Amino acid sequence: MSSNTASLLPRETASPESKRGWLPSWLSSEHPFPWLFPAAALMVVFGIYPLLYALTLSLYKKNAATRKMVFAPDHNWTKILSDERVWNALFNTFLYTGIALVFQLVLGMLIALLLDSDRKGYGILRAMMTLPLVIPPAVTAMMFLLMLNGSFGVLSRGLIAMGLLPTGFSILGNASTAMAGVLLAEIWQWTPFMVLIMLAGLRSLPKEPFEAAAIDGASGVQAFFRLTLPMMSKVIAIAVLIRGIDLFRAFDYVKVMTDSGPGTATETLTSYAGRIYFGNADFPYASTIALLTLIIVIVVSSAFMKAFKVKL
Amino acid sequence: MSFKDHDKLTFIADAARDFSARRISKRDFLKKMSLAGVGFSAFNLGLLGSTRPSRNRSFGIGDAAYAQDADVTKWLKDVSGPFKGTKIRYTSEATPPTVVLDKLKGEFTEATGIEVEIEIVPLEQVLAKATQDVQGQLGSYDLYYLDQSWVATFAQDTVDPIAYYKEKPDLAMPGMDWDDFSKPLVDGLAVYDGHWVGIPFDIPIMVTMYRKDILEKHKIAPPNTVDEFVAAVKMITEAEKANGMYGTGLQAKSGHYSLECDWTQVVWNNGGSIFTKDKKFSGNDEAAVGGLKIYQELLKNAPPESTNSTWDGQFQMMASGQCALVNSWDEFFPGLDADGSKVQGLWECKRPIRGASYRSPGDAGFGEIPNPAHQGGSILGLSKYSKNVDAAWIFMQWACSKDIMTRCTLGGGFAPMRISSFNDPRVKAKEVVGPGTTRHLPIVLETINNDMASEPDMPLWAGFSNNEIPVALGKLLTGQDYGGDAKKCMDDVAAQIDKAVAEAGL
Amino acid sequence: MSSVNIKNVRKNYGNLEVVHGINLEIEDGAFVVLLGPSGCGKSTLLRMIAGLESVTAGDIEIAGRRVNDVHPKDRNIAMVFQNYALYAHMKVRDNMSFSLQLAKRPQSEIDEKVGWAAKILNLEPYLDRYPRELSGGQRQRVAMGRAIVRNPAVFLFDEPLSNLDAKLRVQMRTEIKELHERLKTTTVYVTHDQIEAMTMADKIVILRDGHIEQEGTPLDVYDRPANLFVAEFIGSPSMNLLKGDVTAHGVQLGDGTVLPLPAAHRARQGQKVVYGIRPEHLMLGAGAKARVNVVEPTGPEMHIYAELGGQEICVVTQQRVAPARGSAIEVTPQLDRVHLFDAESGKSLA
Amino acid sequence: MEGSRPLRILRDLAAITVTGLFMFPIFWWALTSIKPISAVFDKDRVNFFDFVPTFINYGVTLFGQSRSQLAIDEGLGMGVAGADAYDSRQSILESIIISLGATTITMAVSVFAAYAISRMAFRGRGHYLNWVLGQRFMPPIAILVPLVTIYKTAGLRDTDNLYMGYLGLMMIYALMNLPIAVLLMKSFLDDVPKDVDEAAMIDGATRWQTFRKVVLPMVKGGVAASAVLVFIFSWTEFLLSLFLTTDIRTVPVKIQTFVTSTGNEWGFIAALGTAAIIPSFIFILLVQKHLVRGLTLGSLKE
Repeated sequence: MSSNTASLLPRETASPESKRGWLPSWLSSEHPFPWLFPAAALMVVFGIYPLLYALTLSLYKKNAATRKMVFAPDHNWTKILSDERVWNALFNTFLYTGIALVFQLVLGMLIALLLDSDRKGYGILRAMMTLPLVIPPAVTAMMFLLMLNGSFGVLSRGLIAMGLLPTGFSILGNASTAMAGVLLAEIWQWTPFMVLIMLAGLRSLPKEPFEAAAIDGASGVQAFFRLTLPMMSKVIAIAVLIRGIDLFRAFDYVKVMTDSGPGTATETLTSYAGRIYFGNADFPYASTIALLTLIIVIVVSSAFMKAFKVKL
Repeated sequence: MSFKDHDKLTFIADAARDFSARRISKRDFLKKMSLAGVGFSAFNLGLLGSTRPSRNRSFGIGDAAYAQDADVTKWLKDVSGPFKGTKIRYTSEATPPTVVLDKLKGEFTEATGIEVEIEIVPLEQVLAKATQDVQGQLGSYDLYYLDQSWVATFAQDTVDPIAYYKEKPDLAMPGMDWDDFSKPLVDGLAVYDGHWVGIPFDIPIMVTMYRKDILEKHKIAPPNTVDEFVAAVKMITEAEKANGMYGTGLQAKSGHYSLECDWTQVVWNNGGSIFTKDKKFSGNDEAAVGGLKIYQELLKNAPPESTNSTWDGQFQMMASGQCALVNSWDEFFPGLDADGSKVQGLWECKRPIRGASYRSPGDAGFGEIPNPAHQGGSILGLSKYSKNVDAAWIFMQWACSKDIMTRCTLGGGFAPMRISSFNDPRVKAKEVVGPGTTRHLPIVLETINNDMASEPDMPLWAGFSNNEIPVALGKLLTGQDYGGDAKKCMDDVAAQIDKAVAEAGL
Repeated sequence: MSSVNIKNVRKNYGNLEVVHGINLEIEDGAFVVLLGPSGCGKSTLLRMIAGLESVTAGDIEIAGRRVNDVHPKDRNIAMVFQNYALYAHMKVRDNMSFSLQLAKRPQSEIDEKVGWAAKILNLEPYLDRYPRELSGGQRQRVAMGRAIVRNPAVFLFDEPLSNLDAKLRVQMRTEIKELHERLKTTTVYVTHDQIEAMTMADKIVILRDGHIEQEGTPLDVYDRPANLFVAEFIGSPSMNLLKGDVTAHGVQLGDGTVLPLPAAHRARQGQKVVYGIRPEHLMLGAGAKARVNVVEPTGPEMHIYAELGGQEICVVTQQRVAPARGSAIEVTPQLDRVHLFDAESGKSLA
Repeated sequence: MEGSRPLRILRDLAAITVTGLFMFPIFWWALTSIKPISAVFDKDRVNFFDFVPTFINYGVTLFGQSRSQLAIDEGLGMGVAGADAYDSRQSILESIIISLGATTITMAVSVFAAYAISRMAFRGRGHYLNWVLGQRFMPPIAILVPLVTIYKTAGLRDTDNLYMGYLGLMMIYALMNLPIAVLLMKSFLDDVPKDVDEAAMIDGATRWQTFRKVVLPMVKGGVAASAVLVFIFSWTEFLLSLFLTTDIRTVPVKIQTFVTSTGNEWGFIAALGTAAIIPSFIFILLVQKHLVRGLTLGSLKE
C-alpha cells in the first residue's frame, strides 16, 4: 500500500528544532525545489532561452546581400508552406524515421532474443553488440561512405560481386538507392541501442508465466506473441518514442554521406535546415525549418504517448 | 621573362636536380648557385645539408628548411612587442598551404609571442562559421580564409590590406613587394569593387591532366580542345572498359560546391556564362545548356561513383588508375606523384582544354570572367571585427611573405601566389617526379597568366554555388528529376536565382 | 512520558477521505495493535504517527507534544517496516548504528548500544555481514535492532512479520513481545493477523474503513465484540453468525429452528438479529439439529462444519468424533457465551 | 527453456554470425587504418589481407610523429607532406575532459531531479518530466545560431577564455543528455523501495542525508550505467562541438580536419576513428550489467 501512495511530507517541515529554521522552507532539502532547480536552470538557460531566441530569429527576414534583418513575422513561415523542398524533406524525414524504426525495432528484438542467454560467451557477444554505439555518428558516416563507394567500397563491391548491382554502381550517388545507403549506417549504429533496451526488458520479465505457458503446451513462437510481446509493450513503446525522436532529428549521416543528395533524394528537415544554414547562411529561414521540425516532433510524440499510454 | 632569366633558372634547376640526385657535391652546387647569383641564407642551406639521403630523395626538403630567415625574425621581434601573449585565430579549409602554415606558425609564435590558432574544417563549414562570425560581428576570428566564391560576400567585413599597409607604416613588413602577386590572380581573386578584400593565399586552378601512358597506348595526342577531350574520353572508356578504366573522372557530388565548379567550367567552355550583363541568370541559355549536355556525356564516361564524389573522390579515381583524362585541380598533382602511388610519374599536365569561343567578361554579369581555367583560389582577409587587428595583421603579412609562401609550396608542391616563389630555386629543384613535386608549376603559372576564369563576384554567390545550383544539377545527373532534360533543370535554377537576386535588390 | 494521543485525526487524498476522525489514546509503555483488513487505514494511521504522511485534520501528540508538523527524524520514534527497509549497502553493524551516527553520538556509545542490541537479538555473529547475506528472520531482527538502539519514545511496527514463514512468525512474535516486556517502550503495531494481535497486544484497536470499530484488551474484544464486524473478524475459525428473529423462546432461524437465549438481553421480541456463538462454545449433544458437511481434524481438536437452519456453522470439539458427511448431529450453545447483534446496525445487543 | 542440443548449437551459430555481421564495419575500419592508401583505393579488387601493414596512421594521429618522416622511413605516403596538424592527442585529451565534465554535470543535476521526481509528490511533477523529455525534441541545428551568439555574449566561447569554452560545451552536452539521464535515474531510483527513505528519515536523517548516505549508494550501479551512456553521447557529439568551439577540437571535429581540399586522409580518419572507440568501450564493459538492467527506463514497473 505504502509503495503506491506517494509519500508526502508535511508542508511546513521546518520544525522548531530545525537548526536552519531561518531558511525559507522551500529552500530546505525537504522541499522539491532545491532538487529540481539545477536541472530546471540548465533547461531554461541552455534550452528554452536559445529556443526563444531561435523563435525570434524566425520572425525576421534576412537580406542575402546586405545581411540586414528586417522584422517580418510571416515571411519565413509562409515561405515554408510554399517551399517544395520542405514538403519533400518532410516526406523523407517520415520515410527515414519509419523505415529505420521498423528495422531497428524488429532487428533489435530478434537480436535481443538471440543474445538473451546466460550461457557462457553470450555476455561477450552482448558486450560486442554495444560497440557500434560508441563510434561518433559523424565517423560512422565516413566509414559507410567509404564502404559504399561504388568503385572501392567493400559493401558495394560485395553486392556487385553477388550480381545484385551493376559494375561500379554508386549506391549513394543514385537517387533511387541513396536513402537505403544512409539508412544502412543509421540502422547499423542504432540497432544495438534497441538491443540493449530489449534485453533490459526481456531480462526483467517474470519467469512464471513462461513456465506456465510451457506446461500448457505453448510453443516458443506462441509464447513470444502471447506473452513476451504484450508484457514488453511498455518497453517497446518507450524505445520507439526515444528512438523516434532521435531519428526525426538525425543529421550527421545525411550530412556526411550524401549531403541531402543526390538532388534532394535524402534531404530531411534537419539536413535541409543545415543546407540553408551552411550554404545560404539564411539563419532565420534555417531556424524556421528547424523549429518546424521541433513542432512536428512535439505533436507526433505527444500523440504517440497518448495513443500508447506511455508513462515516463 | 627574358631569355637570360629563363636560362638562369634552367641552370639553377639543373644544378639542384643534380645535387638532389647526389650527382654533384654540396660544394659544387653552392658554387653553381653563386654563379647564378642566388644567395642562400645559412638557414636555407639546411635543406641541402640533410644527413638523411632519403630525405632528399623524397621531398628535397628537410625540417631544417623551415628555419626562419634572420631578417624576418628581427622584424617580427621588433613590431610584436605590444602584442605578446595575444592569440589570433582563423578558420580554414585543409588546403595544402594552410596545413603547412599550421606547422610553420610555431616559428612565428617563437619570434613574436603571438599565438596562432588555425581551425581546420571542411570548406562549407568554414563558410558557415565565418558567416556566423560576421553576421553577429562576434570577432571570434581575426582573419578570414575566404574562398574566391565568397569574396564578395565578405568584402564588407575585411580591412583592405593595401590601404592598411600604407596606413600603418610602423607595422608594415619590409619587402612585402605587392607587385610580386600575379596580376590576374589579384584581379580574379582578391579584388572586389576596386579594393583588395584580402591577400591571395592559395590558388588551385583547373588544368588538364592526362595519363601519358594510356594516351600513348591509344595513340591519342593530349587534347587541346573540348571536342578533342570528349572524343578521347569516349574512346578510352570504350577501349579500357575491361581494365576497369574510364575516360574521365568527375567531382559531381550533388549539392556540393565541387559539382558547381565542374559545371561553371563546362558552361564557359561552351561559350556561356552564369549571368548576363543585365544580371540575369544565363545558365539556361543555349550555350550553357549545351555545355551541361557535354557534362552529361562525360558523366557517362566516368566511374558511376562520380555522382557521389567531391574532389576527394576524383583524386582517388586518378590515383587508383580509374581514369585517364581529367580537367581539374592542379593541386592533385603532387599527390599523384607520391611514393607508393600506383601512378607515380604517369600523369602529365597541360594548359586546360579550350572551347571554341568564350563569352567576353563584358557580356557576363557580376564581374564574372569566362575562361578555360576555373580557379578555386582563396584569400586571407583581415577581420574588421577583430580585437587584435594589428597582431593579426603582422601574422597575415608574415604568412603571405615571399619566404613563407615559398616554403609552403615546398612543403606541399602546390601552386604559390607569388611570381618569385614560382621562380625560387628551391621550388625549381623539386620539378622532378616524386612526392611534393613541383613539375606542374610552370604549366600552372602559364594557366594563371593566360587562362584564368573567375566566378561571379556577388554576395549571394556563396549560397547559389553551395545550394541551389549543385542541388538542381544533382537532381538532373542522378535522375531524380527533370528526366535528363538539362534545359528544364536550368530553367528551374534560373527561376530560383532570378527571384533571389531580385529579392536581395541587386 | 511517551504516550501517543490521536485527536480527531483525518486523512484525505485529494477528495478521498481514508481516515475519518480517529481518536485514540495510547498510554506510556503500552503495546497497542492496530488491527483490520487491508485498506482499513491502519497503515495510514501508523504512518501519520511516524510523520511519513501528513495529517489532514486533527492532532497527533507524542509525549504531550503536538507533532503534526514535526519531521519524522525529530519525533523520537523508531519504525520497523514490512519489508525491513534495510540499507542494502551497509553492514548489519552500520544499519543498526546509522541513527546514532546521524545523531553524532560518541563511538563508544554507538559500540555499546549496538553490542547490546545485537546481544538481545542474537545478531552478534552477523554484525559484519551485509543484509543480503542474512535470512529473512535475521533481517527482521536487524530491522528491530535498528529500532531499539535509539531508545525511542515510541516503536512503530508496520506488519513486520508478514514476509516470514509461519514458524518464524510465531518465534518472532514471541521475541517482539519479550522485547517489549524488557524495554517497556510504547509500541504501536499494525497487522491484519488477528492471532498476532491477540497474542501480543495490551490493547487491540480494530479499524474498518477509516473508523475505529472497537478497542480493548485482547480478551475484551474476543469475549465482548462490540459489533458484527469485530465478532466476525476476531477468532479463528470465526464466530458462527446465524440470522433470525427474536421470539419468546429464543431466536428462530429461517427453517424454524429455535436457538436458546440467555435470560438477560436487550433484544425486543420480533427484532431481526444475528445470533453469534463461537465454534468452541457449541456443545455436541441434544439440541438443534444440524447436518454434517465436512470434518477437519486439526490434531488437538476437531472442526465440524455443518448446516443449521440453512446456514453453515462450525463446531469445535476436543472429543474424537468423526460423524460421516450427511449424518445429523445435535448442538447446544453455551448460553453464557451467546452474542446477539442487531441485524440492521450490527451493534451488540448483549 | 534452452531447447535441445542441435537447437542450441544452431542458436550459438546464429548469435555469433549476427554479432560478427555487426562487428564487420569496425573490423574493416580497423583494417583500413593499417592499410597503405593504395590498398584502400584499389580499383581492381577489394583488398582484405594482401598488403604490408603500416602504422603510419597511428604514428601520426596518436603519437605525434611527422608524416613526412614516417613516409620516408616506410617508403610510403601521398598528398601533402610535412604537416603535423594531424596530431590528435590534444583532441583526445580535450574530448575526454569535456565528456567527463559533461557527464559529471549531467549526472549531478539529473540525479537530484530524478530523486525529487521519484520520491516527492509535488504539483506539476508530470509537466516537469515532460519538459525534461522535451529537451530531447530539439534539433541541435535549431539552437545553433542562438547559442553561438549567446555564448559569445556570456563569455562561454573558448576564443575568449579557454576554460569557459570547456564549460560551455559541457553545459550544452549536459542539457542534451539531461532527458536520458533523468529517465534512467528515475527508473533506478524507483527500484529502491520508498521504505528505505522512510526508515532513514525515522532514523533521524534529513532528506539530504537520506539521499546521500542511503539512496545514492544503493543506486551506484545505475549512476554508473547512466554516466557511461552520457559519456558516450558526449564523446560522439559533432555539430554543437563544431560550432561552439574554435581552439578546442573534440575528436569527431578533429576527424573533419582530415577532409582536405586535395582529398580525404582516409588512413588518419580510420586510425583516429578506431582509436576513439576504445575509451567508451572500456566504460561500457565496466557497467554492462547495469546498462542492460537500466534501460528498462522504469517502464515495467507500476
